[in-house]
Amino acid sequence: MTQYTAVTDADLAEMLSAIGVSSVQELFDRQIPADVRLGRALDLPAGLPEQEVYGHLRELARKNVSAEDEITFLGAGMYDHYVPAVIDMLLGRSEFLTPYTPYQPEVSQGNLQAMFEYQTAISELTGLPVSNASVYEGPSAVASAGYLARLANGKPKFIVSRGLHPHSRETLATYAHGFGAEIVEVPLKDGVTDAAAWAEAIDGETGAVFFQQPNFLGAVEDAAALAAAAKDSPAVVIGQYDPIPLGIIKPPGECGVDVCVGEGQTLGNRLDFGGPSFGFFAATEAYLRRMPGRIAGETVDADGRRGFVLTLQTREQHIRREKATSNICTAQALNALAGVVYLTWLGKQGLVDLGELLLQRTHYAREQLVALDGVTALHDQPVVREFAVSCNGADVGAVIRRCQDEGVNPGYALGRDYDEFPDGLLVALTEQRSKADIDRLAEVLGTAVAAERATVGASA
Amino acid sequence: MTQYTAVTDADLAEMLSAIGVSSVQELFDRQIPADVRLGRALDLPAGLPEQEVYGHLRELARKNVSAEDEITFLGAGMYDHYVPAVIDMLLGRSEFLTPYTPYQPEVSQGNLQAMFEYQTAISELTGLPVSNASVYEGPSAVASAGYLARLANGKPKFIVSRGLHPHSRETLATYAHGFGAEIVEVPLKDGVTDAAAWAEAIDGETGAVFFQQPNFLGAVEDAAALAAAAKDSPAVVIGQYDPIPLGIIKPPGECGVDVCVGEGQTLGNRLDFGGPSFGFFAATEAYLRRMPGRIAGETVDADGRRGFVLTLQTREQHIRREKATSNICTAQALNALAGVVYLTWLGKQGLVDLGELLLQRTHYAREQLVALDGVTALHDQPVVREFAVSCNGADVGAVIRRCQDEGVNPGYALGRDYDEFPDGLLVALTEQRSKADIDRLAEVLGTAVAAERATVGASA
Amino acid sequence: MTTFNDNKLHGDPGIEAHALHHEIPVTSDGATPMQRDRATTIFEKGAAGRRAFVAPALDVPEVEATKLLPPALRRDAVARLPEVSEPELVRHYVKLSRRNFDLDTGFYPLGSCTMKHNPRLHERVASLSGHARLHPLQAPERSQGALELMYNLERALGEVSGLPHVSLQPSAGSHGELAGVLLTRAFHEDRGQVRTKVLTPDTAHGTNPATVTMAGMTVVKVGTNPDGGVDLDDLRAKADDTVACLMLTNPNTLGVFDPNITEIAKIVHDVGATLYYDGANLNAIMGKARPGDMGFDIVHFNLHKSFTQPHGGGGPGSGPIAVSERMKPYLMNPRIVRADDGSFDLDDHGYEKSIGRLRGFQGNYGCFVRSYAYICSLGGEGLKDASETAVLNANYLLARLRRLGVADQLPLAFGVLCMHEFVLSGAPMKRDLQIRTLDLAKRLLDHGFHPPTVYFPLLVDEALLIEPTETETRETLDAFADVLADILREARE
Amino acid sequence: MTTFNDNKLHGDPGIEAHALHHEIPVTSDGATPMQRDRATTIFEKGAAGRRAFVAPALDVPEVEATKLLPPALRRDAVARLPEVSEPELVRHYVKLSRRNFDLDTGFYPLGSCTMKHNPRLHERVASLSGHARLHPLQAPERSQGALELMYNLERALGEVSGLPHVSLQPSAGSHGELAGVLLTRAFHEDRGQVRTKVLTPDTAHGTNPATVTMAGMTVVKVGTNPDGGVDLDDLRAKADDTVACLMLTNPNTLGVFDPNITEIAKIVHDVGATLYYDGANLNAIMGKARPGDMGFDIVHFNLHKSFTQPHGGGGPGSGPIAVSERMKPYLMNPRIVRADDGSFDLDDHGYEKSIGRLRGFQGNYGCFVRSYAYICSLGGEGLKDASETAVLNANYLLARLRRLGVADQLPLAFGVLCMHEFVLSGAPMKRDLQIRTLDLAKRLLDHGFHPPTVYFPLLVDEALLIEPTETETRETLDAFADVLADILREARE
Ligand SMILES: Cc1ncc(COP(=O)(O)O)c(C=O)c1O
Ligand SMILES: Cc1ncc(COP(=O)(O)O)c(C=O)c1O
Repeated sequence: MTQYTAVTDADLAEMLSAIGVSSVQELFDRQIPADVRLGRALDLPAGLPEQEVYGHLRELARKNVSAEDEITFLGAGMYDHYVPAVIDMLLGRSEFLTPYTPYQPEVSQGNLQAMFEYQTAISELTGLPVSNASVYEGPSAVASAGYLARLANGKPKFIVSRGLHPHSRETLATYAHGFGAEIVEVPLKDGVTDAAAWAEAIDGETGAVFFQQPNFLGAVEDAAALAAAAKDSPAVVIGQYDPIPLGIIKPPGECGVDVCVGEGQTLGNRLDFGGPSFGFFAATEAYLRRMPGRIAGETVDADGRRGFVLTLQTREQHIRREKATSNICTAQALNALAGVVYLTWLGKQGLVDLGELLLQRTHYAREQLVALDGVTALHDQPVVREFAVSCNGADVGAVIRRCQDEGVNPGYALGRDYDEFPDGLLVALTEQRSKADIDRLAEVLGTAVAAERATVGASA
Repeated sequence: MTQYTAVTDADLAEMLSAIGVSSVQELFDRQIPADVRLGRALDLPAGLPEQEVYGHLRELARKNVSAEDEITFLGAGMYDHYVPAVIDMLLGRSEFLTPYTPYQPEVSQGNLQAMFEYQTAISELTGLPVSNASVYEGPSAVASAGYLARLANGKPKFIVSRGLHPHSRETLATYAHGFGAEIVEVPLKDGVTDAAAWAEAIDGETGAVFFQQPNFLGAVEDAAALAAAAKDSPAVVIGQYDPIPLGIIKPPGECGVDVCVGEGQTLGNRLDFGGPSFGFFAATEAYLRRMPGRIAGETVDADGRRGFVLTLQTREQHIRREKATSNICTAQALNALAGVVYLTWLGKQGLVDLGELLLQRTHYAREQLVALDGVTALHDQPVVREFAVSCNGADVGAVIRRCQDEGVNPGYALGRDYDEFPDGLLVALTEQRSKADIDRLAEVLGTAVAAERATVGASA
Repeated sequence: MTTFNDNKLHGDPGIEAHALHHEIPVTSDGATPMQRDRATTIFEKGAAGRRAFVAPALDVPEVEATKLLPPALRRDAVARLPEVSEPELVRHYVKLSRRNFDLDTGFYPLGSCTMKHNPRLHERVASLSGHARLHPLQAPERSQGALELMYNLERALGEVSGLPHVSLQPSAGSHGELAGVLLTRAFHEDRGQVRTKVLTPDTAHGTNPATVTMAGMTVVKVGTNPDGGVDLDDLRAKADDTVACLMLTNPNTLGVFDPNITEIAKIVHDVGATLYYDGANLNAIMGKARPGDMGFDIVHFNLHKSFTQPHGGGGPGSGPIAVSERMKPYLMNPRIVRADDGSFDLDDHGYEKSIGRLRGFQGNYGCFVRSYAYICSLGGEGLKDASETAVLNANYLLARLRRLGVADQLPLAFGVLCMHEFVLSGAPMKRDLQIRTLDLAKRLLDHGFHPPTVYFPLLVDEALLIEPTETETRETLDAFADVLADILREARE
Repeated sequence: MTTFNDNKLHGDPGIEAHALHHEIPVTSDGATPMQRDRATTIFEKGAAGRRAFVAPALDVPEVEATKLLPPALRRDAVARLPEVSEPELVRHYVKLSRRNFDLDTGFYPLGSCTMKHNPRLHERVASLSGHARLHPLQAPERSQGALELMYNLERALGEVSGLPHVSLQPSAGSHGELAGVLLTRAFHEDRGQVRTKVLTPDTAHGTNPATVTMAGMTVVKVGTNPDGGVDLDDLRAKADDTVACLMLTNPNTLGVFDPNITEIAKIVHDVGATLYYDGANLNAIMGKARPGDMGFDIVHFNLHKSFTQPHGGGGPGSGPIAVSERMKPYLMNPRIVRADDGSFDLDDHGYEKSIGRLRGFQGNYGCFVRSYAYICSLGGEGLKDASETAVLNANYLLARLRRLGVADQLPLAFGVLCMHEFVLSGAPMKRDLQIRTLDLAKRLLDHGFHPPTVYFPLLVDEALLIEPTETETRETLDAFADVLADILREARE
């Protein structure tokens, strides 16, 4: 018996006798052949009291430098937004935390209504009429959108902007290798998708086109133009969007995007070293019956009362099995709940205010950094929450380390994913990074770049 | 309108017109005379967004060295016991966190039953048949017990062991000066209450006698003997107990104690720099109608169903006003809930196991410390979770500082309250202080004492 | 009202054939199996040997236990605490919790209790280990953040009350009252006077008279005039140099702000007595008027009311006091002091003629953290908005009740307007409709509302004391008014 | 049973005249005012201008916004998000939450879902800022704790499964399945083979066939023998060198452990195919038997089942996979590596022939923290105790149902004993009593129990798949059995 089980010696005796076996081992012996039974104890450390598990996990936590411990401008797909306290409270409630997927609508109206509200919020955000109740996270949402396109039009070629998150491109490639689609990458030009190359790449065999808004370099793409270029092809236009700037950026639904997916972490979810968060998945009406995952719908019950249920389940694996639109089962309900609570917390005006604030601060930060010796803009496109600079040949990894030693994480080394930007640095803003923080970044980065150039100079 | 209020401009217009005034200010102007209206804005900083309030409070938290940041042996009334995670969850539930005192039993059965269970647990712990639902905290519980004695027998003299917590003695003095009782202190001898002086001090005018178990020096008193000495006097025998060792120490109910009170922090409550925690208050049947505060009782309702209600309310201020047994109204319901959850979590055997573990570790720690050069035992009485040593003339404050600089808080400087022990150090154990921690304490303390003695030697 | 987004997806065919809203049926004898379990205590659950706790291993050399603690001092019979697994524990208390009405589920207009929204930010910041695991005897050099917080809170409370010297020590309102009366005693004693009478209006909360007795003084009641204020003639008649203090709540428990407050203060001060402000109703006047400016010497705050501590089902609370210059020397020690270098310290002898301590350590610090966070969030303007909205909401609800005719059976007991709360008298309702305030209260529960405070204040027959607070919406006030009207209509039919 | 402490204090006289247990009455039309509010969405609440969010002040020099973002790229119509105050927000979602059935309130024997207790310690440790606010792209030198945790978890999962190479990346069971099938594809491709058939038993969970299709392969169904295991003849007939893989759940969704597993493995391996273990039912065998020892090449774990992630109403989950030596080169990158000096790193090219990434970053780390804490709490012995107790509880419940005669209408579909769950067939009940499994499910709700999984697995008519888990008490199992018996009796009468 452990702290989580309850079979006392007295219970055990009665239970075994009711079953008619003489020991628990007999239950296993009679069902599992001897040659596959584990004849030894598991080679794992002994169990620990709660306080010691806490102590151990706290020590591990202390070996990490979190966004609580440094001034961080690291983004590149996940962002250190403030998660309001109401979210912790609501997600911590047993009633939201512990139920399974709402298979019994009578005792799951809370979850079902929350899903429905979440879908409504995503529709509002994206300007697309249908949304599912969540998929795993951003990059796999992109890949799932690819699968949707594959099912919808069967065309074998996917055109992918190099501005799409590297993880999305990689994940899409992994999935596409399975279901069978070939990927053609379109390069960037002046920080955005090369419009000419993009248009040229799209043809009658194109099943889907993929871009990101803002793109990985932080630049705002001309989404409407990118979508328009695919208009005369069979391609499904798929955009991966950051939801935060959608308070000020033209929504995908108004740009001709067919499927909008994205990483939901920024909507009230913690960084958590990368997950769990959620992926959102919205589309035009045309793709409703191709959507992956759960969808909650509104209905009226036998008593004439309004209620919510899982709907269009004939798309799903538990009904359609090999003919399902996706294999997804467990998704990210709790994280999506955080998403709708966060959007409610921000509210209609708050999302706009947040977008405008980030726009101003991002501009200010870019101005401060490019004013530094040895730092130049990597592109001049409009940026709303993240931007890229070049460190003029300095070793960016070393620059970052120097900054971190001063308590400032200046961002992401673009060279990790883009050979063409070996000295690129991607700098992200959130509402948690104040002007004072930006000024401190400028100071620390300036010193670090100077020091690195001196080193390089000295060793050259 | 703030984030916590909801009166939009449209609401305001409709509300004012419904009331029939032209502005909110008019509501004040018509009710508050001009000469006492505040004609200016409050001189307070402007309000802040949630993230900034969080940031500010986190910065303040960082300026403190908590039990999470050092290995602490500080006790002296509050102890760094592990608070299990279930407590955070349960106390964080809106249903426990936000209601008022359960005036409407139909919609407060949760609280009322929890109070009843808490009382039962305290009765079990103390071996006394009645318990109330909590008072503020330890020292004021002692003072309230004094008031009970005053009401019960009207005798003017209180005999107080010097082993009683200094804060309890001070608080009792403050209260007693109000309701009228004189305090006579009985000194300690060999670490425990001087039995002869105690017996001698008690007479026919003694309204109450007070001792602490274990006493402030960590020594286990002969409670039965102390109580017996008061048997032939009118005095109410009052003991302040630490509940944690009650798994192994003879309970007050078996020692002739009439009223047992104590600090409940150790039962599942955080340190919180001293509060909120709760005071427990248990007594023999004889004092039931003199008890302060709420008491929950079991009953059967009109439908024949079991239920719980506040009972014996005719003791209380809201019914009896100036004739009440106490003025207490808001008490510490949530903290007492933590108490009963903690005791349930420990369970019947757990309380004993914990007591025995602390007994062993305390003994080990005492052995290690008195083996150090320049450290001797301050007394040789049995100790169960805390003990006192002398640092042979060293400046204890300086010794403590030296230890803290090494990340170990060795305990409490007894000289702050006891002139007779200027070099005394009070060292407390909890289940969170392992053998390794104790060994580290011995190492650090040995070095610190040696260094201090060298300093003193050098400057002498 | 936001236009509703029409992302309406409909259920799979067939699913609507069921009822989608499950209610545990109320059986004729009111006891389904699930309900039967509910009043079973944790002591009646579990089984011998179950446990949620895993004790740390004994890591020191074991010594025979009776050598360390002799049998004579040992417990014989084990305390019969529950024996349950962690899952049993969790389920028991989660289920218990669901039998409470709470503020996050519904309107809770309990008069005099200020059931305002409890922001969860406060729980978050109070849980930071730098606050939550800080030992109260940690050296001041190593608890600078806590001392700074307390210092800042003291100053803010001083500013809101207009009384500059603050002690945060008292654990609740009643504890603050005790501090105040003992301070008054010390004040008079210091002047060589023994004054033992304390005047309290008949509208006073029960803690006021109870405190007076507990502090060894005597209660003398003062009457209420037809407007709901202090009866000045009665006050003048009773105010003499044997009087130590007048304890007043303003606005009082009728929701009436006493317009004669300046005169009252003069009468009291003229006989050398102190004026005590019961701050339970401070939520009506933050940023609008200050007890210090009205002539009060001492005020207690209920941080768990005006400054939104969660009530916890009956605590914890926190009842700091603020006092005028002349009361300052008697304040409770220790005192928080700020040195010229900006560092903070606790001075055990900070107030020369201190009445002493009222409890252990420095007070309910966890409560200070929360209320301080509240003040930081709202600032001076926000606190004023809180009081303004509290008063607006109360008056609007009153106006709605009048409009709906509820006031015919449940008239306002005093005055025309009100401050942050108001008292209705249920006497006409009892007479005309044969229903009592208590019946009304129970019926409100059926509608999902917590009843107001009933049968208090005592001087109003069948009283109903309603305090909506500032954090409720107009829609909620409308719904509550409608339900009151419905219940009366139901009773009439 | 603990003797009940008799500290019984009785209520004040008179109070018992009331009912002490308030239930919102269920009106004839099933809609009290409180209930009416319940299906109102947050979009229909609030009012224009209300807000819970306070934006930080603009602290940088303001530049005309259209200069920074040209109008052509700008949004015109504002997204119609809710407009509510924080108190409205809190009340809305707290009330919504109370419309869910949850594990902390009642028995939740949903078969195949392993609804075991979720320790709150896990939420506590996952919330530590060093875990919760750690950016996934933080430099490895500055995220050593996270990498160590993941490394340790990989090793523990490797030990439990008997398959040493682990990738934590997949986000749920179905994602792990996809990884596994893509791994299989890579394995065969690496050997120059194109194999596209995947065998799945008809008892398989829907995710298995759906995954196969998604990975561009074809499902071939394998039958079930009368004992509930794989039909060996059918398997032999279908196993040839066009087969890529057999996906198996063992014990399967009937709660039956396939005794022919060694033979099955041999058949599959003999044709050069891989053997995939759907780990959803791992809770039956932890510390008792290991997929690796049975000959499986790939296993996915559902951390949200066996390793007690809270299910969150449908996620998050986490579906790590463990594989044998021969599948290792194809695992997803990045790989966590431990250097000789004990430090950890993420190697983007750690597996030479990697199938690539399946998602962003390193997986659902927050889930890893929780499951790792679980493993630390229980250790090897505790995990074994979990499986033993899960199997004991299931068999005990089955025995109780037999004893109470429930099995007459609801017989066990296969076998005599069961592993951690069992399937009853409702066919006799439907025939004899004219009630269907769905009716039974609904009636269980009235008794405060969540229904078992119904209508799955598909091959059992009117199936009822019951998984009590190890964290339930015998008393709960007894009560559940009694209620099932009562419902059948009710139907008979
Ligand atoms: C007017 C008034 N005074 C004093 C008090 C006592 O405050 P506390 O409950 O904090 O002791 C209350 C609380 O109910 C009150 O309403
Ligand atoms: C047997 C079986 N396999 C696979 C899965 C899919 O797991 P997940 O929901 O984590 O994708 C489930 C979950 O329901 C299951 O029961």
